[in-house]
Amino acid sequence: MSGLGILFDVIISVLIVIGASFALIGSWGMVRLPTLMERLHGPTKATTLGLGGMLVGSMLYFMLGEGQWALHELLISLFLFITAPISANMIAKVHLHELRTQGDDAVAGPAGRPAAPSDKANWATYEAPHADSVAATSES
Amino acid sequence: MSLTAHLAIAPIVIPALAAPLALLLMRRTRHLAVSISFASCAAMLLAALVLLNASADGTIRTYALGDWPAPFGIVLVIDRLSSIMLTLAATMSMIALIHAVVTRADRKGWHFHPLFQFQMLGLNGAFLTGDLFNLFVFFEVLLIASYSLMLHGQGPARLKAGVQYVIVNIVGSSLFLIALGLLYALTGTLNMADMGLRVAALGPDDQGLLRVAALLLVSVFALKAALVPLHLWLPRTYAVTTPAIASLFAIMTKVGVYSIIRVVPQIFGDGAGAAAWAPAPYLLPAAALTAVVGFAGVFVARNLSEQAAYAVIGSTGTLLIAVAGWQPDTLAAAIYYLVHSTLAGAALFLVADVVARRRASFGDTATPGPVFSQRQLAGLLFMAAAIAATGLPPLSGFIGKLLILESVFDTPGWGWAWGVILATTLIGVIGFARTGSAIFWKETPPTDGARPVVVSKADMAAPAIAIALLAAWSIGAGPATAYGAAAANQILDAAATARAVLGEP
Amino acid sequence: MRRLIPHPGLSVLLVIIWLLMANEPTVGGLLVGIVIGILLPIFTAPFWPGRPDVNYRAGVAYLLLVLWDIVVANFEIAWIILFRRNRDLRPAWLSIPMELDTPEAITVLAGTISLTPGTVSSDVSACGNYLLVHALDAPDPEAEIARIKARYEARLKRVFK
Amino acid sequence: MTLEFLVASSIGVLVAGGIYLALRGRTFQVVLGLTLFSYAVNLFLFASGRLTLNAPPIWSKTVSDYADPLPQALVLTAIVITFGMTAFAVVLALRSFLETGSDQVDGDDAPCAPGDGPSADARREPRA
Amino acid sequence: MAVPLTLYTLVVLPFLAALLIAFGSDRGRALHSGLAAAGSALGLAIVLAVAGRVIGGEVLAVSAPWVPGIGLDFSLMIDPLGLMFAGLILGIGLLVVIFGHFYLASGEATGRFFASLMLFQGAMLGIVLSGNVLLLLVFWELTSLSSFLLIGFWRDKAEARQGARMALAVTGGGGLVLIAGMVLLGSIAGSFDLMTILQRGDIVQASPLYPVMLVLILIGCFTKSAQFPFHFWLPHAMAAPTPVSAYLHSATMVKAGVFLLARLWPVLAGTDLYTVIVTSVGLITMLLGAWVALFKHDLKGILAYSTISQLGLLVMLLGFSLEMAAVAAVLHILNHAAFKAALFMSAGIVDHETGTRDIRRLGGLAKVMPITAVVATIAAAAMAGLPPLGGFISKEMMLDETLQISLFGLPWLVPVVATVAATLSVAYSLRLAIHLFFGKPRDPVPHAKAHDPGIGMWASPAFLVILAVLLGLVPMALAGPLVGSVAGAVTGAPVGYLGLSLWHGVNLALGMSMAAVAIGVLLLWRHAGILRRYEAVRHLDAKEMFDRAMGLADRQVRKLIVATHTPSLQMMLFATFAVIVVLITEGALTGGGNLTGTRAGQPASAVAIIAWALLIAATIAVVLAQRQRFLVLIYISVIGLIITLAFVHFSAPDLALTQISVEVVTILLLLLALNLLPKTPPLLSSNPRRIRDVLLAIGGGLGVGGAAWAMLTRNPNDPISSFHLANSYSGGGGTNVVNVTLVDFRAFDTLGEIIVLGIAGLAIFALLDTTARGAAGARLRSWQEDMPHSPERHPLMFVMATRILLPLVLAAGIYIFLRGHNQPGGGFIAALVVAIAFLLQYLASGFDWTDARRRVGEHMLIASGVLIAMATGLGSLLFGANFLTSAFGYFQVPLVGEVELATALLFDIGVFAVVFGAVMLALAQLSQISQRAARAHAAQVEAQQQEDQR
Amino acid sequence: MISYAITFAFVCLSLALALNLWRLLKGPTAGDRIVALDTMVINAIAVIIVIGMLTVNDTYYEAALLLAMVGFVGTVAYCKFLLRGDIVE
Ligand code: NA
Ligand code: NA
Repeated sequence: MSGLGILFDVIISVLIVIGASFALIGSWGMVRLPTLMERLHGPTKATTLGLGGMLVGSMLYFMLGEGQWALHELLISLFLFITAPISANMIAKVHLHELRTQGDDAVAGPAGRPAAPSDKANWATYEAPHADSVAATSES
Repeated sequence: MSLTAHLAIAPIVIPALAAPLALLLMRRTRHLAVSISFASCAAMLLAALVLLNASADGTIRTYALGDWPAPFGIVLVIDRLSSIMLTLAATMSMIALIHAVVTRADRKGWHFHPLFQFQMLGLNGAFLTGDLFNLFVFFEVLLIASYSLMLHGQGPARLKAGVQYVIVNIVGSSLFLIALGLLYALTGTLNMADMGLRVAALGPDDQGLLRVAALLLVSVFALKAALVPLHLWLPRTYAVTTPAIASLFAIMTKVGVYSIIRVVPQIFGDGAGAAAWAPAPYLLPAAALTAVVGFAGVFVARNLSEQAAYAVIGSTGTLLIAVAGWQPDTLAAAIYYLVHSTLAGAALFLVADVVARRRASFGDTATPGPVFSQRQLAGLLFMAAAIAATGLPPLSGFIGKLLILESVFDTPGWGWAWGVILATTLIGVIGFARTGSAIFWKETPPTDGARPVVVSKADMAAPAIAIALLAAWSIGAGPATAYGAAAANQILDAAATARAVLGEP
Repeated sequence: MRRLIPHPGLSVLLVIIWLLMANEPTVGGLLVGIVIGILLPIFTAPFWPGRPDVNYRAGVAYLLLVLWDIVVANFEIAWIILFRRNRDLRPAWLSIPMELDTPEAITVLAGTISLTPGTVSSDVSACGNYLLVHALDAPDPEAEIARIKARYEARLKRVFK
Repeated sequence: MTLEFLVASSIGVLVAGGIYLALRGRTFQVVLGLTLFSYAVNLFLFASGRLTLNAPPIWSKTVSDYADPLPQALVLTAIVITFGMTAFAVVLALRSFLETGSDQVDGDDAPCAPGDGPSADARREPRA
Repeated sequence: MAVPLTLYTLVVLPFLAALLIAFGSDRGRALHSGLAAAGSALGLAIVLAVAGRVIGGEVLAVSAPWVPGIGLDFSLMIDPLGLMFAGLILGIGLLVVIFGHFYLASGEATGRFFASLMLFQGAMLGIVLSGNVLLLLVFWELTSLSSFLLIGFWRDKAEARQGARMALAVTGGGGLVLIAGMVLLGSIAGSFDLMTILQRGDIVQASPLYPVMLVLILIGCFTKSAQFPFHFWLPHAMAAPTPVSAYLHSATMVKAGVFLLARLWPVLAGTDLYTVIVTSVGLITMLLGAWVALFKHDLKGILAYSTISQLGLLVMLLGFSLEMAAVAAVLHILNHAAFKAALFMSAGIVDHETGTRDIRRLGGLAKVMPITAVVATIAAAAMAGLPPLGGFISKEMMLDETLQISLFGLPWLVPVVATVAATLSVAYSLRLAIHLFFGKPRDPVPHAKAHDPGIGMWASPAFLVILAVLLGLVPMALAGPLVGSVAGAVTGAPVGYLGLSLWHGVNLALGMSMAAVAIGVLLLWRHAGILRRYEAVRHLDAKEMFDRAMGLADRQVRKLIVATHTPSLQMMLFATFAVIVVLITEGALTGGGNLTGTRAGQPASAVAIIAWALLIAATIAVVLAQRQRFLVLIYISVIGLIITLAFVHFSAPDLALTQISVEVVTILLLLLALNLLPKTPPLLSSNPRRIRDVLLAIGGGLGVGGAAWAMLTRNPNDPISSFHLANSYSGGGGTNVVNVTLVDFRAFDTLGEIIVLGIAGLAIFALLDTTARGAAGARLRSWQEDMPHSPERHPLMFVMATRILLPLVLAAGIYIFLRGHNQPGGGFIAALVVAIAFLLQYLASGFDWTDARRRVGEHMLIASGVLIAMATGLGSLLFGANFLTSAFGYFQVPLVGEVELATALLFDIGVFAVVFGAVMLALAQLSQISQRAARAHAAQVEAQQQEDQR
Repeated sequence: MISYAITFAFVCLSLALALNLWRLLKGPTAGDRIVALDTMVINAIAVIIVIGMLTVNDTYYEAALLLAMVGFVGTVAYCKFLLRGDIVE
């Protein structure tokens, strides 16, 4: 194997190891952090650096190692980059919703309950978006 | 290849085109959709008759879909039995369709005509295919169409019964797949003829698994055929279904019976080792029990549609008593009686509707009500249908039962078979006499303010046709039984079928 | 031309995506990709009313910055998860006032915040002027708000003119 | 542990769970039971082609070993059909619940309650 | 007239008349009775025309095949026995028609009456003229059916309905037993042709099945001829109009059993078993009927029991298996037909004129209705067996024959009992005549308007009575040749000496006869006292017993049926699973072979084991959390995910794709449905039941899992798929063998599959389109959200993300579609991907917003999808190839290079359209009802708020 | 070397999946379970990618892509259900 080949091997292996490690760390965080909002930070690692690392590793693996054209892994990353924040946002909304509807039974976590941003409007989970605001997309 | 060679596919192509066309037209021009539906049924009947005639010479025709040879592709197999079933199905469709249109049942919900055509597609496909997995697919087609047709018109009773009907059949379909998986794992093929050959070559290590597969497969068919104790889904389902549909459903249980007749000799015949005639020891007792339970239901039923539903169970039991003999003459008897019992079941459901439509709030319950219009005629129709269903002369049920009695004579357990057939006939006669006399003879003074329901005689056409066909089936019993006997011989000669499907070895 | 290609950015993106998916750099693939890049935006236009104008150059720069931040932040948060005790954590809700006025821009900002580990965009206010962010460890919430506004919102204002 | 054991035991557990749930008294549980059951059935049908690693049935001049493609095609068909059936069953269960106010699947005590079926149809005014 | 025509005409005539009457049933009485009379008369004429030849020894026969397979031929034959019965059926039939014309009020349903009567006549004729025993059975059951109609003619009377049903149950049931007997007989004899059978008596009687067959046939005969213990139906059949009774109970229906005994004499008679059974049954019946007749008060009741008794006499005579007994029987058949029909008609006249049939209210009618009195009295005398009437001759012959018979080794038994019965019959016959017509009227009311009817009514009985007299005075001249030849036909050998005369000299029989008359008169004289004693004892009422048995059967059977047929899904599924578990166990245990095969196992990796653990854990979680429905869905997702991984692991990329996409759509469906279903329903089942279910579940799991294990550890058996692998590229034009299988090798399956999905879509639409109406509509309008909701409907970030995702996912869908033939993918998966793209819009921006922007209707998609797939399949027919034959080719396109075009791709477009349409239709419909529910709720809340403000 | 990395990745991902399962079963809130499922899907995608590398076969790539899509759809649908009951409105 050529020196370049070894270099590629090392790069690919490092990417895979980093990716796998971050996936594990993300899942570990999800287990050990105290409440939902903290745990929600875990998956971001799995999605971003974890899966990202492995996808790039895979890409290089196929392109450099096997000589195949393999860029489509990027698409998965692109897709996840678009969707992961939305998932997190929706889950956070679920948490906020629970905070309100379950009252004292709900575990607010160390960050407590979020205060209303201003006296004119509360968060959208608690108050329907104002009709004329940007928040009112697709409200019919 | 000439166009007639493609006729084999016609019973599938016709409804498969008619259904989407009716779907497209239904919303705008209803009458056109109805016409398409009728034209399709007529065309199916014509095609079936041509196939029936062509099969009369004893040749088994195959049709390789996609030109892929058996056993690698799917082939249709047209022999005497499948021709009979196709003709029967097309006939039933005509009767049911006439009744649905005449009684305007087709307007009581969405998509009647497309679903009806799809239902026919499923039936025809099941009767034609020579491939086990393809049989599963057509089972599903006919089932899903039947779910929707069964619910046509809706209402709480249908919905409640529908849930049960659907779920039981979903379970049945799952079991079908398990059996299929086992058989493919063991034989490596899906073509029934090929499977029969390969089953015969299996080693001793595989016999247990093979027997499991055989029993599983046949019990799936038994579920469709509503064989006790797998019949529990039927009474309520059929009793609450729109009668026009229920009349078509009379053939649905026969699909299960047909499949048993098709599959057992072809795959689990003499050469099948531990699976040879695997269902045989269970079939006769189960069939006898089915006949008893069915006619006991007829005996105690409190309304005509329920009675009809139980009669369907009972007749299936009687039919399977004959099938369980697995001899040329018992199968011949079964085939003749199969056609008869399908028509008779349909006639009962249709008559129940004729009565219900006239008796306003009394419906078809066996409680006396005020005199209703055309009671005499309705009573005659009922009597004829009941005579047919119980198997009294002069309609074909009598000949069918005679055939069965004679053919099972001297087979093991013939005494039981005879006893059950005759006793259930009597129970049925008493049951029908009771409901009939309560509805057509007894009367109560008309309730105040209730206007008599005025219905035209047109809705008697469909049951009358069914009864006329029963009479014809009786009069023409000579040629009919001859054709049935030839079909039975053909079915039992699995080797000949295998040669026809797979080519000479 | 404007009618044929209402959103050139989207069209280009689709062509790129098509080529990525096809995973083979062929002329045929490119042609099909162009057809799709033209047809799909037209077909889907009703589903995205009022698409904003985008400064693509600023957009690409922003993208690179975010990618870098993601990597860095990942390591920071990995450290926290692995070695910081729960009772030492300082999670906090940040209420970020926004000057962005298009839903697209707000979404990109919120997405950026979520993708960079340590912060999760949790909600938008009913008036659309505030973003609720949960920070995993923010001993000084005001500083964190300021950082986000400076590092991301300011740049985004340039991307979405 | 062999892969064969894992698959066979999974099928067994899914079947057991499916049967148990299907025997519960409410439509939703029953549908869940059917779902489990159909997972098992699909796996079973798939397993009829045996378990093959690293040999997807994508034909190539250079490859000679393939997983058995036929069960895969069959399972595909089965999945689709099961999906259609499940969807219908779910909707029907819901529709029945909306109509009757009950999602129980146990019946009443008469073989056929008066006022059911065609009789009830006859009573209803014909709809245009 | 040619023989075939003669015979066919004879049998067809009554049916034809019935048909004509039925068609003209809304016309007048005259037409109905006229047609019936014409039919009967014509038939009678034919019988008379051939009578000479037949009595002369010629057997006219004709046969046409009907169902050769079972030996059922349409054979008719007329021999002396048939001739006599045919003559009776038609002759008495004609008289009954005439009588009936006057008897029935013009307002009655005479059309129905005469049509049924002629139907019955035809059936009776069929019985006596059948030359094939199976054909005989056909007519036999037809008499049961038509008599059912006749007995129940006055259908608004409860006793008529009950009587009809009972008659049907007993005679029809007996007919069924007879079927068994006859089929056995035919099987033993090797033919169902009557003539053939009659010649094979030796073979039949030698058969081990002879006793069974005999008993079965006898039951058939006894039920029809009202022999003990099946006699009870006959008195209740008296609810029929009197003309019917006159017909059924004199010469026809009840004689059918006697006829059959006579008919089958050569095959059945002569054995000890036969003699014992038939003689004793006849004897008991004769005695019992006569005894009860003595105490009945209803005229028709008396006649009914007398009929039973007389039938017993006939049966007994036939049981003797003696030639002269046969002669006596034949003669008595004639006698009985004459006097009994006359008596019934007389009873009818009395009833008609006085309005009552209760003999206790009548008396001294001779003064007001002398003609009737004369007719009835002579007929009664004939029944009593008084000289010089025909009844005397046959009775004396009977008594004479009893002396020949020793039953149970007791030579005196039969003569003594027969004499007692004869005594009783003298008593009841005389009671009938004397109490009715002589003495003083007991009740003035029925007497008030009574007078003789017009000649139309009394002509028929009068004619019959004249016959009865002549049969006594000039028996040989009137009936000699007939009786001789009939008896010969019965026994199968010519009868030498007939001895039909009033005077046989002084012998024991004469003594017995005289004793009978003397004691009979004595009995009548002391009747009142005996009656009191008789009525003091509570008698078993057969009808009551029958009703009670029926009621009991009905209740018990119903209870059983109801208990086992509760529409319980759990019961249905339990039965199904139980059957399966039992069969799997049975198959595995009895089939032999090994559970584990010889195929080497493959070691599992750590990931595989972890994934397996995940699957097991999730499955258990589903079961344990079954009532927390939302949680369950999440666990289900885990299972789906693991199965996807399994498909990836086991080289099934297409399956993985399908599983993934189907999974998510299913979850969405379940979520949509769950919104309106109870979220955490209460517990339903009891502990024992759960244990039972757990055991069954474990059994099922072990069975199927074991089967899977057995399968997986075996080597494949040369699967046909090697052909598919070999031909996929060269013959199907694609490298993805799974896809080529789906769209080419097994495209027919796929066609069915998409149709299933299309139907599912349509079915769901049909199901849900009606939710706004009826009970469901009401329920939705009053629907209460069962969990608090966030006010925000369309989260900003989500909405914006889906706007960019739509074109991206669509592009992915197109890509997956196009490459399917060669790589994992295809129309189905593409359709689901595209559906997911739109679903995201629904999820984020809502139904209305999205629906307003979608253009193609789902119905259209489904329909055109099926049509496209069909058109693709049919296209190959144009090229002379079979349905669904594919074609593909590679084309060089400038710049692009080689491009493959395959018809399979066109087929896949059809697949795509149907799947997409069906999925969208289902989800859109389902989300719409939630919409309606939500809107209804909002409206409700608003209304509530307005109320609160007020 | 790459094969060691791949083995390492399998071990990590297996552990990660197990941890996901733990959170999924433990909850305590519905949100926790959704997060666990969402992460599980991500890890499953990673497993598929690694399997692809192990078998030198990118046939499974579409499965990974599709899984990413439907994982997202599932997550938002679950959330929408908890927030609004009606996931399509
Ligand atoms: Na973040
Ligand atoms: Na082809």
